Amino acid sequence: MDALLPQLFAGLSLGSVLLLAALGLALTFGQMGVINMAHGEFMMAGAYTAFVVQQLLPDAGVSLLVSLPLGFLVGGLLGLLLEVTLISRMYRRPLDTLLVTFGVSLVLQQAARDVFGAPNVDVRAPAWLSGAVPLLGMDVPRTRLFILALAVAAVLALSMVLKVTPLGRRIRATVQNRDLAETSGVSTRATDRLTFFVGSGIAGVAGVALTLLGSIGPTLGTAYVVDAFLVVVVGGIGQLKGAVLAAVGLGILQAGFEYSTTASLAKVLLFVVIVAFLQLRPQGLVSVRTRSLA
Amino acid sequence: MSAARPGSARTAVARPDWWRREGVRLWGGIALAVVLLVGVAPAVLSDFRLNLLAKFLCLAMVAVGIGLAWGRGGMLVLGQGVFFGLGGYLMAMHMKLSDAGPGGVPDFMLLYGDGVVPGWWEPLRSPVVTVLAILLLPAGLAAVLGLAVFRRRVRGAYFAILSQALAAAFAILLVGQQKVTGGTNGLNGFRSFFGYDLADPVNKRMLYYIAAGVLVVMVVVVRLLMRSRYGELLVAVRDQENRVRFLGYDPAVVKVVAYAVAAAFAAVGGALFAPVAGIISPADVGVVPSIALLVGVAIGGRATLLGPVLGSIAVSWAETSLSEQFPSFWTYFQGALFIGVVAFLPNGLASLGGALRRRRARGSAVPEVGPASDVRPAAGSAGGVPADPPAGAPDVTTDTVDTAGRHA
Amino acid sequence: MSDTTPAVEAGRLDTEALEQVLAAPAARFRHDYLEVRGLRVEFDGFVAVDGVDLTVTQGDLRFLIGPNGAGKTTVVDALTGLVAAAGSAQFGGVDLLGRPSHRIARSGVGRTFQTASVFDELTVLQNLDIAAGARRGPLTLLRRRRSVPPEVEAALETVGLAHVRDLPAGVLAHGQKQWLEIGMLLVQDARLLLLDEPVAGMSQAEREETGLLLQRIGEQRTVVVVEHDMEFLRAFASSVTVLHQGKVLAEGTVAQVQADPRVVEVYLGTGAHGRGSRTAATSTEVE
Amino acid sequence: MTTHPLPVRASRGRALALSAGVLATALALSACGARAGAEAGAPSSSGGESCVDTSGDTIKIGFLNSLSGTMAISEQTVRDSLDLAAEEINAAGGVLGKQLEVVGEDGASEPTVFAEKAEKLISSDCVAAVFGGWTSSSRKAMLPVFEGHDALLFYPVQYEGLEASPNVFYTGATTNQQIIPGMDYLKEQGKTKVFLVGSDYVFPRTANKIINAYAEANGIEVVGEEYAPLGHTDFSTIVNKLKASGADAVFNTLNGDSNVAFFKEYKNVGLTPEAAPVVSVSVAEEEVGGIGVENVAGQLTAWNYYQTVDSPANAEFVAAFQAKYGADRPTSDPMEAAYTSLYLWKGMVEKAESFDVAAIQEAADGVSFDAPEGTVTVNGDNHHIAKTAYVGEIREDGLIYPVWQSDGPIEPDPFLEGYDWAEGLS
Repeated sequence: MDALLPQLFAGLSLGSVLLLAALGLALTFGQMGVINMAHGEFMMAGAYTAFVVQQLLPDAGVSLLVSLPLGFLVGGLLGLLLEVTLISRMYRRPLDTLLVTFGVSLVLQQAARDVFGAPNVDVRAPAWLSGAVPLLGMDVPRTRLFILALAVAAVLALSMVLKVTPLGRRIRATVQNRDLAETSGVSTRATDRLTFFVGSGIAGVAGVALTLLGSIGPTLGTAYVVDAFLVVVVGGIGQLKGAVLAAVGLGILQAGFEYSTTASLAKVLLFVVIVAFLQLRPQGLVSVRTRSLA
Repeated sequence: MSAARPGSARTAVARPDWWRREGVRLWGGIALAVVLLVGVAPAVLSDFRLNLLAKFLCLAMVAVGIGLAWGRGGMLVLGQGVFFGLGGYLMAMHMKLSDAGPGGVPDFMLLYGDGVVPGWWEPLRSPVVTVLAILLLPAGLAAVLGLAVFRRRVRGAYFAILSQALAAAFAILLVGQQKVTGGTNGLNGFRSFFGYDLADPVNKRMLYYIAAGVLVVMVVVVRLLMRSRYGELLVAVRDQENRVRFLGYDPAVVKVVAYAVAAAFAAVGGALFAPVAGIISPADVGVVPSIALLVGVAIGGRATLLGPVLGSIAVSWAETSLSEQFPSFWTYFQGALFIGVVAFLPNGLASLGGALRRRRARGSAVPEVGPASDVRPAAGSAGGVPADPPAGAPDVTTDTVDTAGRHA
Repeated sequence: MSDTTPAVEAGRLDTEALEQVLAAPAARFRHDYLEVRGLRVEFDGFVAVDGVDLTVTQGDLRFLIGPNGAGKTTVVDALTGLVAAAGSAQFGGVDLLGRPSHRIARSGVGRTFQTASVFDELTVLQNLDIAAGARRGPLTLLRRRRSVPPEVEAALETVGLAHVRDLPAGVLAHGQKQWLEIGMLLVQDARLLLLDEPVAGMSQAEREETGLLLQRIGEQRTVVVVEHDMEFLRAFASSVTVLHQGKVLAEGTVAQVQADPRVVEVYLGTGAHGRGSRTAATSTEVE
Repeated sequence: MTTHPLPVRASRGRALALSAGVLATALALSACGARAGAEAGAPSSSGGESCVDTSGDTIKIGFLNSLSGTMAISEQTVRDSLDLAAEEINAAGGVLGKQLEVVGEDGASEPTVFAEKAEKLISSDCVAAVFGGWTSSSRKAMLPVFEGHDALLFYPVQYEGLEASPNVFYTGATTNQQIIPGMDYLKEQGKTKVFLVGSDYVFPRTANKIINAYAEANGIEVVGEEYAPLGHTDFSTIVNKLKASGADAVFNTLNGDSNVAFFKEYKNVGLTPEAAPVVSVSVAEEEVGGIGVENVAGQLTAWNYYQTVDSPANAEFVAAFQAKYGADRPTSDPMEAAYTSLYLWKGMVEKAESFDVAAIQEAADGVSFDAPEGTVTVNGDNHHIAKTAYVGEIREDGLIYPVWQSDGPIEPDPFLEGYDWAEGLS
């Protein structure tokens, strides 16, 4: 039973990583219906942003704090570029978007390989994030706490943006009824762009955060993108709440499976659970029921 | 509105010679392909190149199935590698068992496992069981999985993501069960194929002929399916699933049939791939190979009959010959193909030919193979693609040009 | 739409052919009636339909009206299994609620959508053939269509699309698509027809024809029409149900309903009833 | 197909009949081929016959490495050092007076492609020998091809052993030259509780089987054994288990990117090399940068070569390599083994005075080379080479420094026949 608490935390932490990876998707896929396979590469771009920033600002702490907003900007701008050039032509063809963005992800990966070289690069963690803090009898890595906090902050910020700001109102209006929003004077084009910018920007932030945990290489994103999509699918479209619940749930489940079986089997079991779950709730954990869903 | 119009394109005013030409073109095309495959290719290609072509033909079988499920049925099947792999592994297991030494235990099990053949391998000692399993097991799995997700109206993107996750899970499972699946090594080192020595070039050639023959049969089967009432229904489900439901059909069943056929095709492709390539490994079944299979289909024209076949063979060929000289360039090229073709030529290169032909013969003919209205400069809408438009938001820009013009 | 050809525009409804379609013995329809009791549909806490009772008998041509968000389409969705609903709904002695859509359809309930949803890439003939074929066996389905089934032939004539039968439905004019949908309901052999704004986008002449067609169908079968167009309603409705905010506000003949002061108030005072603040909620049910 | 108009159905019927006819012909043809093959019985002539052209003043050899896909990171470095060796050999007059003509191929990180390209190199390009492969799966995939054509493969990477093909020369370490020395070192250091962590594939599983047997025979307790799928990125659970197990040493057979996530997690939960060192067998100089020196400094690796090995041959190799590819490029064990493999082949050919496969196999035994890692000698029985084993410590400069080395080269023993405790392993 000693393992219960640490495993719970491991699951929570895994969930927070999944959430960071999936939060942007919850916007772009969940709210806009765009299947962006290059989402993972936006994360990679964020991670490389952290790398570049650290080359320029050797202090690891400063560079991390600078990287977070910059990663948002880089991811967001890449997303904006993608939206304007390709995705905007394809809103009525969601499945084709998947293939096109898969092509984009191939290109971005190869570009990263050509620019930064194939080997992984390293981003140093700041001193105040190294090591662990004792918490409830466990040694909790500071990086994991930081990412957990970052995920919480991102969710709070995003839900505030959606609830309070005019942009958020426009996004919600557009999501719920594009035509009505249009006739009510909302520029859905501008809203789409902004939504995509924000969603991709969050991917960039996730990428910066991931430099604390794992490798930084051209294929960084591929490891996360399928999982992130599963989070959104399980969470249900249209609401952040679903993504949060799904990410934490899947994280804890996976950590649990991993503890009781093996890491390989855990992945397979998780898939089985997801398919079974979708049998019960095809619309996901939380869903706004609209007529267009049916 | 952009895909090839399925079913009868007969019109009240169609001229018989036009019809005849259309039929001739299609069946003539198939006949030409048969002559090329069976007559010309073996004569001009070296054993190595011919074997390579046989490999591409096996991949093309998967493409034919994808064309049916995706192009016609609107199901973006991102996990065909699973069925390809199932077929390939079933065949490979049979070959390993029949190649096994005195104890009847495949070599890799002696190396990595405990030297005991697991019970579920045993039935595959029989060639008949193996062939039946290849034909039925993947199709059955597809049917069960398909019913499960389609019944719950999981479709579009959700289905695509699930099928992709399935491919990922399957590859991980294969890798993790090294003792019984060979792990990352996969299964290889086959010596015989149903009793025929695989080291013998004559038998390698035989494999090629079998692959070519099977592929032709698959194309004909798909053609017949497309032309049947079922083919019309499948397109109807793709474009207006709810409408079909309110006509009293269960769209899940309609889709499952196409999905299972595609799975069976992929499995047969995999089953032939294993002896042709001499190996089947998890690297052939995961997410990336599964998506790569789509490139050829997209390029050739997903909703056409021969497009997927030609597209996938062309892409395989290009990959083999280009990637060795310019590995980095190839990745860019592959990405660019995806972007360019899917975004700007959603019906593949087949539609280029169709558009040209139509422009030339405006008012006289609509090509049978190839989309009816892929180029719509006037409308300028991106709505004309068979990709599951959201229900309740049908495309209103349906002022398609040519077909109507024929009657003017 | 500039390149819509004359061939597509031409065509009129053919009432003689309709008689052929409706030739089935009247006894088949005698016991048909739709009975809805306490129908309730909830979307995430927002009640779109709240305790609707509705009885429509065979031979009636019932119009369902109400302002935006009144729940008209949601009622139809509930009856056809598109949204989950509480309460009860029976047609011809069969329970409709809780069954999958295709089974509801097989028990004789057919519907159309606000935006004509025909199979754009299939020809008119193929559209009708599919509609006629829900009971075909697998072997028939896997074969080609050798000849045109007689009921399809008759329906083609009825909805005036015989001359364009081999055109893709996508090229039809909007009104023709609506007619095609009605034709599909006929060959589908629907005994309860739920039509969602069947004359939207039609010309005056087309409305007229459609109205007559519906009237004739309504004599034999049970027809419910969701409609906004008051003029159309006045001309053809045999009875009217007015919905407001998910509840039945009034029911009766056109004259009775028009005289009802509550109806008048609702129709004149729509935006003034403080519904503006609920855009998010109501937009889940937007006409 | 007919010139006069026909009713539609008739025309379709014909076409169908026609294609069915063609198909039947095809099948009949194929049946003929099959029977012929079966009657021939023994493998026909082209299977074993070499098409290598030795008449000119050049000789073709094949380099087969992944230049794309996930393994490209590692295999590109091997290709670089192979190119360097070929260049050097050509500059020094070639082999038997013939200049090497290199045919390069991309294995694309996929076993299937390796098999296909090996086939191409042998039967289309007619190369005298092929150098390359990295993953076990790529080697296993190529093995039947080389055996079927009776051609030669030089495989430069440490691997899981249990293999000895007459058609392959293994110039990387087998298990008794890397895994066992690594364990020997831990035993010497007085470690008694080892935790095993590896990627889920052939090499780690086989290595861990050996380690388990070794541990049992040597009084070491294996306190945990965990596998992560290739490319796994979240090690919190595995490291939790590791920490809870009370291990005083870790044997790490993780591959690729997973190492980064593992070492970051390891450090972040407060584990240190002082308390529980990690011995890695797949972390070489070029990986250290990606993991981050600060995360692995002080940890150990077991290899047969480090850039820091102090020998004249190595100084020359490192200088030549960095002159060609840049001073920031480290050299590592697989690169050195690949470089050595080309020289060993040269030695064998010159000893045999022939490019013929059988002659080379005959001459191989005892061929030796003053490699950067030290003198290596080919074992003619199992086609592996005798190598010196090192355990090295990763230091702050990103390089790995030997802290222990075996007493001279260790004879290769891929089936561990010389170890009593290893009985029953294979």
